[in-house]
This record gives sequence, C-alpha cells and structure tokens, in this order.
Amino acid sequence: GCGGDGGGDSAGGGPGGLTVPKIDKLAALGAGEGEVNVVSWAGYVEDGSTDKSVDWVTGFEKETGCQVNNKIAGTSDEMVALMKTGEYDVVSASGDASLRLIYGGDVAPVNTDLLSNYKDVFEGLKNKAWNSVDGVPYGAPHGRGANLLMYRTDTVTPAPTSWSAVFDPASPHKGKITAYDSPIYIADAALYLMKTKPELNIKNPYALDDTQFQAAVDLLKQQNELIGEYWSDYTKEVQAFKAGNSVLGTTWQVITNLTKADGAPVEAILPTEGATGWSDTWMVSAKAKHPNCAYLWMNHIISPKANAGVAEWFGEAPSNKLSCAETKDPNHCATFHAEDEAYFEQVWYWTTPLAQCIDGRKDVTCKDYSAWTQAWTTIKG
Amino acid sequence: MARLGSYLHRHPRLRLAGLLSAPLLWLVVAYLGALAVLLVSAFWTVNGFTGEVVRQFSLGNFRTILTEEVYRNVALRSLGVAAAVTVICVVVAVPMAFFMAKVAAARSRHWLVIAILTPLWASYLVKAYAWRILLANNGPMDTLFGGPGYGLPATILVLAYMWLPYMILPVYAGLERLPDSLLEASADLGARAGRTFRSVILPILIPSVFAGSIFTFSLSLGDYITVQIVGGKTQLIGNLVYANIGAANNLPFAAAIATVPVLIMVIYLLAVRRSGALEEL
Amino acid sequence: MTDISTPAIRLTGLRKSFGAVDAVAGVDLAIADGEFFSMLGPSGSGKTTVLRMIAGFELPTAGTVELAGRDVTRLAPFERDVNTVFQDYALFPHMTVLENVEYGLKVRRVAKRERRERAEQALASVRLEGFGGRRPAAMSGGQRQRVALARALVNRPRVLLLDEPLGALDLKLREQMQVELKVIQREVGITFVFVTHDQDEALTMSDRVAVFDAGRIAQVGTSEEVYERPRSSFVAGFVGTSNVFTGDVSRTLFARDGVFSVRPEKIEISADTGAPGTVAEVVYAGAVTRYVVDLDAGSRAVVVAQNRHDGAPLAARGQRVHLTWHDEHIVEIPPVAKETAHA
Amino acid sequence: MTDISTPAIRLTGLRKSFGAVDAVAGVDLAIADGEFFSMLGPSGSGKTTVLRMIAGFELPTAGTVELAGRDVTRLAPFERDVNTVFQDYALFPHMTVLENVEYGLKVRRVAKRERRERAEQALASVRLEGFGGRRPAAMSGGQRQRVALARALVNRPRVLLLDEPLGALDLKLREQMQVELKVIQREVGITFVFVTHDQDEALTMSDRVAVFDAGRIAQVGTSEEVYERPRSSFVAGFVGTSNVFTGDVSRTLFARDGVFSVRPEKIEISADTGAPGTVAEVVYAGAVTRYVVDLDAGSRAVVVAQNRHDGAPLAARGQRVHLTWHDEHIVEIPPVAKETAHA
Amino acid sequence: MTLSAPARWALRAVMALGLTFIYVPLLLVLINSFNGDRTFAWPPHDLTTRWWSAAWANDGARQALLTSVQAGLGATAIALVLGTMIAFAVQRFRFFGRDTISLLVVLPIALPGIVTGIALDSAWRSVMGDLGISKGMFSIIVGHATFCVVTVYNNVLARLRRTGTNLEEASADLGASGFQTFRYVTFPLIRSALLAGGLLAFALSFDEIIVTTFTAGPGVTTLPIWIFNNLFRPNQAPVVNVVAAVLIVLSVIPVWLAQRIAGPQAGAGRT
Ligand SMILES: Nc1ncnc2c1ncn2[C@@H]1O[C@H](COP(=O)(O)OP(=O)(O)OP(=O)(O)O)[C@@H](O)[C@H]1O
Ligand SMILES: Nc1ncnc2c1ncn2[C@@H]1O[C@H](COP(=O)(O)OP(=O)(O)OP(=O)(O)O)[C@@H](O)[C@H]1O
Ligand SMILES: NCCCCNCCCN
Ligand SMILES: [Mg+2]
Ligand SMILES: [Mg+2]
Repeated sequence: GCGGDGGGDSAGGGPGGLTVPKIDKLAALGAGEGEVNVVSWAGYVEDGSTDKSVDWVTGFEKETGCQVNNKIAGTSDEMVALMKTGEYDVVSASGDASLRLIYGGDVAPVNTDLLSNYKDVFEGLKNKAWNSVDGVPYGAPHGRGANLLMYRTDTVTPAPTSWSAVFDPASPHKGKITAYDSPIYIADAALYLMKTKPELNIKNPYALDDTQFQAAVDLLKQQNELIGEYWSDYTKEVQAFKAGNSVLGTTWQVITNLTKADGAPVEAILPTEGATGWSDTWMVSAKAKHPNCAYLWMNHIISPKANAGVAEWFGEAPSNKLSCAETKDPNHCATFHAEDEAYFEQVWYWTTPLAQCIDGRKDVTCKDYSAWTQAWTTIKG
Repeated sequence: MARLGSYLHRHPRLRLAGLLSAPLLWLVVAYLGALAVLLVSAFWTVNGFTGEVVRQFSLGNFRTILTEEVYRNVALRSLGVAAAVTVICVVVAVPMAFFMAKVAAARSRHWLVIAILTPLWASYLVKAYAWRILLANNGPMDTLFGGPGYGLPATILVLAYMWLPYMILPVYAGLERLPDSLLEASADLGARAGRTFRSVILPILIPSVFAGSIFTFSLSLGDYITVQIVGGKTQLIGNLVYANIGAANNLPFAAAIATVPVLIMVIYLLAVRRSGALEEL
Repeated sequence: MTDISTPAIRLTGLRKSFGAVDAVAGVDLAIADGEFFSMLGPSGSGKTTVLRMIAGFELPTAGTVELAGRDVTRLAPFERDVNTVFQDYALFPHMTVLENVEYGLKVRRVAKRERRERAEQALASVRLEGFGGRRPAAMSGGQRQRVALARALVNRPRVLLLDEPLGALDLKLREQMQVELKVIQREVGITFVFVTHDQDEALTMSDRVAVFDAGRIAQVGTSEEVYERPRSSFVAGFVGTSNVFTGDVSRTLFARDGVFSVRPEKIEISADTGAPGTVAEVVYAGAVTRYVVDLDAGSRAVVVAQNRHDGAPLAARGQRVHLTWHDEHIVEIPPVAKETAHA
Repeated sequence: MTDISTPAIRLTGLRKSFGAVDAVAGVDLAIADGEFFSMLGPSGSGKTTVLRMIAGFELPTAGTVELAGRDVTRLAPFERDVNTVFQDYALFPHMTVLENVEYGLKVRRVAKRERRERAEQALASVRLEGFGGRRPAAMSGGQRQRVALARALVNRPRVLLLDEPLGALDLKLREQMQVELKVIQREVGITFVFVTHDQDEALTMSDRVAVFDAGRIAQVGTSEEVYERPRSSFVAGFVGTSNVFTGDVSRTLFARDGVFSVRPEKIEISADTGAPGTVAEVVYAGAVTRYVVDLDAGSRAVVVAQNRHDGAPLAARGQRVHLTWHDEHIVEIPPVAKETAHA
Repeated sequence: MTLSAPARWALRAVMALGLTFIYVPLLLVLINSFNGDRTFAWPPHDLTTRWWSAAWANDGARQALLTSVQAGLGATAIALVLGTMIAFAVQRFRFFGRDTISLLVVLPIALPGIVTGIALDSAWRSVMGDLGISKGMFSIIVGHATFCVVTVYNNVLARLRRTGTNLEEASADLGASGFQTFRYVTFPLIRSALLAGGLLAFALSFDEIIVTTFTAGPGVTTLPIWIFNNLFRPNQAPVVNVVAAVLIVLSVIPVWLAQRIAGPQAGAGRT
C-alpha cells in the first residue's frame, strides 16, 4: 500500500496513519501580488470574455489589482496534475482531488479568519472529510451538486426510479446508456451495490476492499456492454441526449436544465439508492507565488454575489447562505436543493479512495485511487 | 567579414559545426534528452496517494502492461485504427493526387492545391465536433447511410478525414515529379491505364505514400481527442497515456504506456526510411 | 520520291495546335517498310509532335495517321504496333534492366519463360549481356540508351520511333552509337523513324530525310538530294554549311539574279582564275582546314579543304586568292522559301 | 613547349582525390598570359576538377595553384582574380540579365553609375544590347551563354575559365558561338581556359590543347602537334578519328613492329598500288564520304574523302581497292601509352 | 498520360467526391454558426446571427487568436532557422550520422503529440523549473518549434537538391563573400521553399492542441485551447463554430498569397 513513509515533520494523522506534511497557513493578509494563477472547473471563473453579462472576475481584478490567469481542467485528476506543477495558486478542487492535494503537500491549510465571507458558508459544508484534516480547514467551500440519473421521457418508459436502470443487463436501451468517464464512477457502482447487495457489506462507496471492489468492477464491466459512450464534457452529454444517442445515464443538474431548455424531453431524478456528488473547495497552493491574491480570490468567490453568479452559470447549489438572495432566478436555490440538507444526506460526495479504508475499517486494505484508475482502464476495455 | 569567410572556406568542418550545433543541441540534447528521461521514468513508480514520483527502479509498470490483457487489446486496437486510417487515406488520396497532378489543367491545379490546404486551418476540434453532429442519431450520416453512429468505425472515419490532406500533399508532390514520359513509355509498351498504374506509378510512388503515412499513422496512433468525441466508449492508447498523466498524474505508468507507441513509431520509421520516405515528407 | 504501295506509315494532312501555337501545320508523308527515316529540323519545328501523334500520345487536331494501311488516328498507344525510344530514355527506375526490357512482353502476357529468353536476346543484340540485374541508375548514358532500345525492340514492333535518342550522349559516344544503331536497324529490318537536329547524324544514317521547318516539311529526300539539291535557302542553310549569295553578289558572281548556294567543300582556291578575294581567316581543324575569304564581290565565303597527304595550307591569312567552282554545284534556290513537301 | 616566364596560371603537382577516386592524379601545367588554352578529354578525365581547383571551388589534395606568380591554393574563390563561365551558365534566375552582369561589380561595391555603364558595355560586347531587362528564363540557349560570358568579362579578370560553355547548345548554334567566342577572346585579350570534350572545338579554337586521360595530361601542344603527332594511341584515338594498326597488321603494312596510326583523310584510294582491301561500307555525309575498307592485312581502315567538285564516289561497296599514304603521315605511337606531360 | 475518357471521368468523380468529403463538415460548421440551437441539433430549426455578434464581442477569442498567432510566428521563426541550418548541413556536407538526421528531424512529428508533450513538460519542469522559468508562451513556442522543424527542413532540403551549388559557386566566383552570397543568391532561391515550409509549420502550430496542453503555462490560452475550453461548456459551442468559420475563410488568404508569391509548388510544399 501507500503508507506514509514520509516521516519527518508531520502535523496530525491522516486516514490510516497517513501523515500530512506540515505547512503553515498564511498568518496575515498582505498586499496583492498583482496576479493569481487559478485552476478551475469550466464555468467557475468567468471574466465576461465568454458572455459580457457573465463576469465576476473583472470587478475583482479592478478592486484588488490581482490579474486572474485561469486554467480550466476537465477532471479532478487533471486538477491534481496541474497543482503538482506548482505553477498555480488556487484550485477549485472536488472531494476526490482535495485529499490527494492535502496529503501530497500541494495545498496549505487555510486561515479562515482571513476570509470574511467564510462565516456565511453553510455549516453542512464546513470541516468535512474532503476539505479538512483533524479539524484544520484546507479551503473555502464553493458549491455542491449530485450526480443524477437523467432519461429521455419519450423513450424510457416507465420512468426509472433506481440506478438499476443503468445496470440491467437486459436493458432495452442497450447501446444508449451513458456514464461519467472517470475512475470515480466506480463509486456509483459501489453505491448501487451497497443498496442492492447487502452481503458485500459496503459502508462507504469510497472505501472498498478487494471483494467489494471486484464486485463493483465486475458490475461496471457488465455495464460496459450497455454503454453507448462515456461522457466527461457536458456539451457532448447535452448533444447526445438531444440527438438520442444517449437516452439514460448519469448527469448533473445543469446538464439537465440545458437539455430541457433546448427542448429535449428529458427528466432527472435522484434515484432511491441516493447518489454520488461533489462538493468543491477552493484551496491554496503550498507553493503559491501569489498567496495574498489567492486569499483575496477565495474570499471573493464565496462572496454572495460571485457565489450566486457561479452557482447559476454553472448550475449547482451555492455554498454561501446569502447567495440564494442574489440569484437572478429566484428559484435557483430551490431547484438545486441548496438549503435542503435532507437531499444532500443522500449524496456521497466524491472523496479520494485510500488504501487505509476511510470507513474506519482497520482489518482490511482498501483499493487506493491508482488501483481505481487502472481498473477504470480495464472496465472500458 | 571576408577574412572570416576565407578562413571558413579553408575549414569546411568548422562551417559544418556551425550549422549543426544549434539544431543538434535542440533536437538531440533537448528533445531526445527529454524523451530519454521520460522513458527512464517508466521504471519508476508513483506514490498512489500523494502522487509523488518514487525514483526507484521497478519493472512493475511494464509487468502490468504486459500481463493485463486490456493493454494488449488497446495497443492492438490502436495499431489497427492507425493502419486502417492510413489505408483509407492512401486509397482516397492517390486518385485525388493523381487527378491533381496529371489530369487537371495546370491552371486549376493551383486552386485544387489551395482547396486541399485550406481545411488544415480549420480547427481540428471543430472538425471533430462537426463530425459528431454528422454522425449523431438521425443526423445526416444516419439518415443517408444508416450509420455508423459513434464508435470505432466512426473514429477511423473521422481520423481519416483529419489526416487526408497530409497524405494528399506528398503523394501529389511525388506525382508531379514523376515524368510523363514514364507513363507514356508504359502505354507505348502496351500497358493500359490500370496496368501502368499498378506497375509503374504505384511502385514509384511508394516513398511518397510512406511519407504521407508517417502523418496518418502517427497522428492516429497518438490521438485521444477525436476518439473521445466520436469514439463512443472506445479507448485508444492515447487515452490511456492521457488518463494516466493528464488525469491520474501517474507519470511513470504513463511513460511506460507511451513506450508502446514510441516503439511502434520508431520501428515504423526505420522500416519506411529504407524506401526513401523520409526525404519525401 | 520513293514509290510506296502500302507504306509502314502514312500521314495525311496532319495538324496539331496547342492553343494558338500550330506545332504541326499540315504534314503529308509516307514512310516505306524497312526504311531508316530521319526527321531533321531546328528546335520547335514540330518533329517531336509528329512523332507523338504517330505513337498515339497526342491526338491530331486534323488529319490521319495510318500504320501499314490501317487508320490508327484515334487508337490509344497500347493499341498501336509501334514502339518509342524516348529522348530521356524513360526507363522505369524501380525495375532492373531485365524487368524494363521484359515489361512490354509481360503486359502482353507472354509466358515467363519466353519472356525471359526474348529479353536476354534483346539485351544481347544491344551488347548488354549480363547487365540484366542492374538498375538503370547504375548504368552510363550510352548503356541506358541501349536498354531503351532493347526495351522497344523486344516487342518486335513494325515501326520504331526514336526521339533524339543520342541527344544526351557526348560526342564520342554519340558517334559510336550512331554506328551501332544503324547496324541494329539493318539486322532487325524494321522501320526506324529517327528524330534529330544534328544534320550530320541525319545524313549519315538515313535512307531518307525530312527537313522540318515551323511545323511543315520543307523537303523530303535522300541525304544526297537534301544536301546537294536543297529546295530552299532554309534547307541549304540548315543541312550543312552553305555559302548563300544573293542580290548584287549573285549578279557579279553568276551574272544572274536570284539566290544561289555553293557548298564550302565544292569551292577551290586558285592563284589566278575565278572570283577574287582576300583570306580573312585560316582555321585548322585537324582533318580539314577552313578558309574564310572576303570576296571582292562583297560577300564572305567559306572554303573547306581536306588536309590530305599533300599537306601544306592552300593560303595564308591576308593573301589574295581566287575562288572557283563548277556550274553543276551552284544550287539555285527557288524564290518561294517555304512550301509543303509531299512524299 | 612554349617558354613562359610568369605564366598566367601555373599548376604544380596538382592532385585531387574524392574518397578512393583520384579525380586529378598529378597535373603540372603552365598557361601563358593571353592564351586560348583548351582542356580536352573524355568524360570523367578530371578536366572540370582541375578547373574548379583553379577557380577555388575545390581544395587540392596536393600541389599548388599559382595565378600570375601568386600562390592562391588556399584562397577562397572570391579572393581570386579569375572568373568562370559555367557549363549550365549558372545565371541567377531571380535577377534580370543586367543584374546578373552587374553582380560581380555590386559585391565589390563599385558605384551604381559605373556599374551600370560597364555592364551595358559588357552586354554590348556580346551583342546583347537592349536585353538587360529580361530574365534569363526568357532567353534562348545561345543568348544565355553570352550573358554568362558578359557576367564574367565585366569583372576584367586575368583569367577566364570556361567549362564546356557550348555543351548545351545545338550544333548550329554551337558553331556560331565558337566563332563569337574566339572573336571576343581576341578582342579582350585575356587568358581563356576552355574545357570541352569536343575535339573539333578544341582544335579549331585553341592556341594550345591539353588532352586529359584519367586525371592526367596525356599530351599538351598546339592543335597541329596534338592532331598530327599524337604521343599515345589514346591521344590518337581521342583527337580525331584514327586508324591504329598493331601487331601483325603493322608488320604487313609497315614492315615493322609497333603501333602506328594514319588519319583517314591522309589515305588515298587507288586502283592498283598500295595495301589491298575490300570496301565494306560507303557512308555519304554531305561534305565528305566515308569509306570503310577491310584490309587484306587483317584490319579495318576508314578513309575520308571530301566530296569536291569532281563529284563521283571513289569506290562502291564490295569493290576491291588499294590504299596508299605518305610515310610522313604514319605516326608511330610510343609504347608507354600513358605518361604525365610537363608543360 | 493517355487515359480513356471513362478513366478521366472516374478520376474527376473521385476528386469531386473527395472534395465533398473534405468540405461537407466545414460547411456544417458554417451552417451551425447560424444554428439557433446551442448544441447544433440537426437539422437546425431556426437560424440566428446572435452567435456571430457574441463571437464579435468575445475578447477571449480575440486574445486567444492573438496568442496563437504569436506562438505560431515564434515557432515558425525557430523552425525556419533550425530547419534551414540542418538542411544545409545535410545537403552540403558528408559527415558521420548524416543518414540518421532525417530520422531525428521527423521524430518529433512522428511520435504521438502526447508523448512529445509529456516529455517536454517534465523536462521543462525539472530543468527550467529549477531555473525559475515557468511555462508560458516561451514553452509553447519551444514545443511547437520542435515538431515544426521538419516541414522547413524538408522543403529547404528539396530545394537545395534541385538548385545545386552552382549558383552559389558562381556568386563566389564573381567575388561575393559568403554572407553576400547568402543574401543575394541563396536566400532568394530558397525563399519560396522557406515560405512553403514556414506556412505549413505555422499551420501545424496554429492547430496544435495536444502538445500545447502540456507545454502551456497558466495564463496562456492559444486558440485551440480556447476552443477546447469553450466547446465543452454550455452556451459557447456555437461561438466556437463562428470562430472556426472565420478561420476557414481567413486561411485562404495566406495559402493564396503563398501560391502567388512562390508558385504552385509553394503552397503544396512538403509536409
Ligand atoms: N504540350 C504542349 N503544349 C503547348 N505547346 C507545345 C506542346 N508541345 C509542343 N508545343 C509547341 O509546339 C511546337 C513544336 O514543338 P516540338 O516539341 O514538336 O518541336 P521539336 O521539333 O521536337 O523541337 P526540339 O528539337 O526542341 O525537340 C513548339 O513551339 C512547342 O513549344
Ligand atoms: N564531388 C565529387 N565527389 C566524388 N567524385 C567526384 C566529384 N567530382 C568529380 N568526381 C569524380 O572525379 C572524376 C573526374 O571528374 P570531372 O568532373 O573532373 O571530369 P570531367 O573531365 O570534367 O568529365 P565531364 O566531361 O563528364 O565533365 C570522375 O570520376 C568523377 O566521378
Ligand atoms: N507530435 C506532434 C504532432 C503535431 C501534429 N499536430 C497535428 C494537428 C492537426 N492539424
Ligand atoms: Mg523534340
Ligand atoms: Mg566536366
């Protein structure tokens, strides 16, 4: 496994004895350095160059004098890779990236006292397993969402209620089912097995021992027969559902909204088993060359207006309580269940799988993320 | 100035050194050096959780690649795609180039060359996406031909589309250089057009075709974007490299996978070099 | 002109235009079976174009091409019983010499065994035994020329077309090949149509010569006819060196109006009788010496004299001399300079 | 050999090897100021390589090159006072004719005005006034040749090197240009070193000729010396056509052992006296007729006779004839075929 | 060549089909730039010019275009210098390893872009990174130039082979120094080859995405990267089509110019 052989300086024990490199948080805010290098999900950092009315960067730049250089990453894995280069200051990391960044020493703890907007963040998002270690926060929560099940209402009848719709080997929609193209999707299978195969005793879809993992992989290999294509960018997903190349599969709320807006007969549900999901956190690089601008950015992006802007443009639930009052669509927070903690109870946020099982088991080793990655290759064949 | 010229005149080796030093520094030291380091790193491993590279010699990556069936399958699939794309490009490019070089009037030749070159400037991504639309359910291809939809055939088709100009150009250049008198001699000796084509044109064209194939073959072998857009659930070797480096940050494993296309291409280049293909690019 | 019943080749009213250029502007010609026929003429006079129409590479704009009495005007090259030796040889670079020679037989599906045998034989007839395995690139110019010849001859065509086959060779080699070509033609006995712009070559090799000028035939006849009795000043000037006299000079020298030509080798230098003049230049050229004489009559004349056993030069530079010639060697050139010759 | 105090060019022990090939295998030569000097020899005999070493394009493997007494062996071409007319003319295709001619002056920073004047003058001297604005591509072969000449002459070099400058021209044009070149050389009075493989050209144009064979000079001398008194059978064979007799034939014909050569134009055909033989071939060549005679002595001889005013052929094919010649025209060829000539 | 009429017609048909094959997707791009639908539903149900105005107002696209042009020019300039130098060395000299040079030069383009990309990326980070030079425009140019050298090399080499050394010798013979010879003779003679090679190099760089992905630093967005980012986000794909359509139309200009300046050979060039 990948036990912590790091030795030396360490602050606190990580999952299963992993140690977190000791990195100091920024003590006090200084003057901005003039620029900040950002890694983000598409749509998180808009400066009006895409659409004049969508801009929460220009104002920030004017106000702080920090020029924003944004690099868009397609997947969590890319984000980790980019942050490892040390060329970036802040990142909008999802839960399956954040721990890797923390334990890799790529990001520093965050001094939340320096973020005036931190106090308005939903408590349900603070100090979670994916954004803190031993109560030390490593970032500012940005927003969250669930990986839903979308289907075309004209072809998929009766309407599905369970993930079984995408795993049924006898599915009438064989060849038109889609799934998210990332190793983390193994968790979706695990979640399904957790509910349908209690004998496997899965407690957390991100903590899978050999047998559990094998069962999930087998299920996905079987599912591969049904898959038309895997998706990772949402234009592709929208277009596939509109054209009918895909009729059933995972989605994000925003994709569903777009597809509907384009007039395609689709619907998305949170299946009975619950779902995986994401909760993103802005984190600051341990090697940040522009730490002050990075803090200014983090504070800005979770401010009610900017946070509302992102949440609406991207299509997710905002992290700041006050954002719900700032959205152009008054129903935005309702649509995305922003204040519905019960809804998010059913959501297993993306978390990086580790060798030391994060569900607390000590007697077995779990499959770590590199195993998940290699398994994903095998699943796709 | 003149004295230097005179000195250099007497010392041709010095002139040669002057010409070669900068390019070789670039290509050998920088490029080959970078490649070598990459290939060496294939023997390292990575800490699965933190993503730190562990510089310890290990054959583990290669063991995985050689034992896991999926890597063999993907490698063979990629090879098949590259070969199929190349064959399609040859089949389409040769008659087109022939028309351009030997049939079309000299004036229109000009415009035909422009017509072949222009698409090189249209973004690769945009073209791939246009194909995604063409290939969609109930899209134009589906309506006209009832398929092929997204998947391996679509990948081959679209890659062939992408690299076709890279095949047409060297073949056209080769045909332009081919003296008409050879074709006339063949006809004179009793050969019909088809025979002339098989016995005279094609063999002489082989270096040019190989030159074009370096593009069609290698660009197909390494592609991971087209296949994501129109390949359905297909994955090729480029996707695996990308998944491991661009995504999983496992440089050693990515490097190990990358040795496969590198090996294939180097063998391919060495093979076609004998035909003189590298001079025809 | 030779009387020909069924000629190997008959061209009737043959024309070819490339856009505005009349490359061939009306050619009528009959070439007998077994003849060694040369087409002589300056660059651009249409020789190659005529040859290409006979071979079938070019469709005539007007007129017909008959081979052995059969109209082939619109047949493809591979349907005609003629073969060509190209000026640049057009050997297939990717085939060995033997494969080149076998090619015509192969496309005609001659059995491998016979093919091989005939090819070897053809190579032997051009004295290239043992070279079959080489590539054309590894042969010298003269050797390539012979491969091209063998490649054409092996098909036993009725007619062999040769477009300046010796043009690329150097002088010595060229002279050798002239002799060889002539010998081979005699041996195989087929009709040769030989294009050249070297008059010496045309005169020494041919049974008959057609002199081309601007897309037309200026004169056809045996070497002697063309050389000794040129029908135009163009022919007189192009075939061999000629002293051409006109106007006042003509009147003084010949007491007549008109254009007259006398060949340099037909003029004698004498001490006292004949047309007076001064030697302007004496050029020693090995086998002959050339005397350039400024005639008092107002023109320049060249006299060529063989350096025979009697050795000494006939005159020195600056010397006063007299030139004489026999009446029979005065060629009067008809006033209409250009006309179409009919064979 | 000419006595030369400070020759325009002196080559001493000049050698050049390309890998295993000895292109030039030891050449010693002195060329006088103002001479028209030709280098004659078969293809590959090293003529061009010698020229290139004189011009400075090639560094000798051994030996020295002196120009007007100065050792220039290791100087770059642009440091030598010689100019070259290349076989393919090497005119700059992207410049006009005038720009081509001006080039040498321009790179030497001659003022624009003078440059223009001298270039126009040079063009006039080769009879190309008014062509300055054209591109070389729009000129005929002969015109290009003259441009190349003007481009070299305008620099007033001490020595002009010409590498087969007429090789690419067709026969008629070539003869014209030979005359013009000679006239120009006389006018400008500078040393010409002229490379050719055409013996006629070499003989008619040169003050002296060097005959090259396999990287060495086989003989140097005036045209007459080289033609009439060849010092080896190679020279005899290469310069002009020659009848070479050896062994038994020599014994029968000359009653001596050795190698003997008699020029075809020095042989007479007579009815009854002389060496008997049979006419194998009669070839009419316009100005001359060639008779090939199979001698009873066992060899073949070629006889050339001018077709003079007395017209009729001397013999017919198959006829029995006798050949005679004067003793002074029998050239005995020294037994050592190849030797290095020293100038 | 002598072809039967049917053969001519068959070839003409193949050419027409081939051109159709090449141009139908491009036409689709053009149509879709007016397609009211955001993800190009087919057939388009309404037409609009709003993507064109959106594209016009899109600073990002303009900035990216500028970046790409800069990167392309930089890479092309380096490729021109290096490619010409190698071509001269190979054509004018005999030396050990000369035969492997062509192999070395094609390698960067023949190896998959991702291999070139990650090799250069990791090398850059370990060497330049230590020197404190982070990735940016310069690293993109370096990456692109590496695989662009071959196009210049091949074009110049072919030209040098064809022109030989005669003209340069003539120039030296007339008294020109090496520099003068290059300026007045060699350069004008290889200019069209440089143009052809340079044009292709620029096109390769201009459209390169994979190598760029790995060699671009933060804050540098080339047009392909911009397209990549925008193609995969909502509302933006049609704007990408507008940009692509504009590019296709604009690209005729350099290609046509090159053909005018350098003759038909140039545009075709040698890939
Ligand atoms: N394919 C062509 N297109 C246009 N013009 C042509 C073509 N072929 C020949 N011509 C022109 O036709 C005329 C006759 O050319 P042709 O080649 O028959 O002359 P030629 O007598 O063979 O000359 P040469 O001795 O130079 O070979 C020339 O003016 C030539 O430029
Ligand atoms: N650059 C070179 N590399 C190798 N061999 C060469 C080179 N230049 C000349 N040679 C060889 O040197 C010999 C002499 O060549 P050179 O060109 O001097 O002959 P030449 O007398 O000028 O012949 P030609 O009449 O054909 O021009 C030939 O065998 C030739 O192949
Ligand atoms: N190995 C680098 C290959 C670069 C080729 N890029 C092709 C882009 C398509 N125009
Ligand atoms: Mg011709
Ligand atoms: Mg030579």
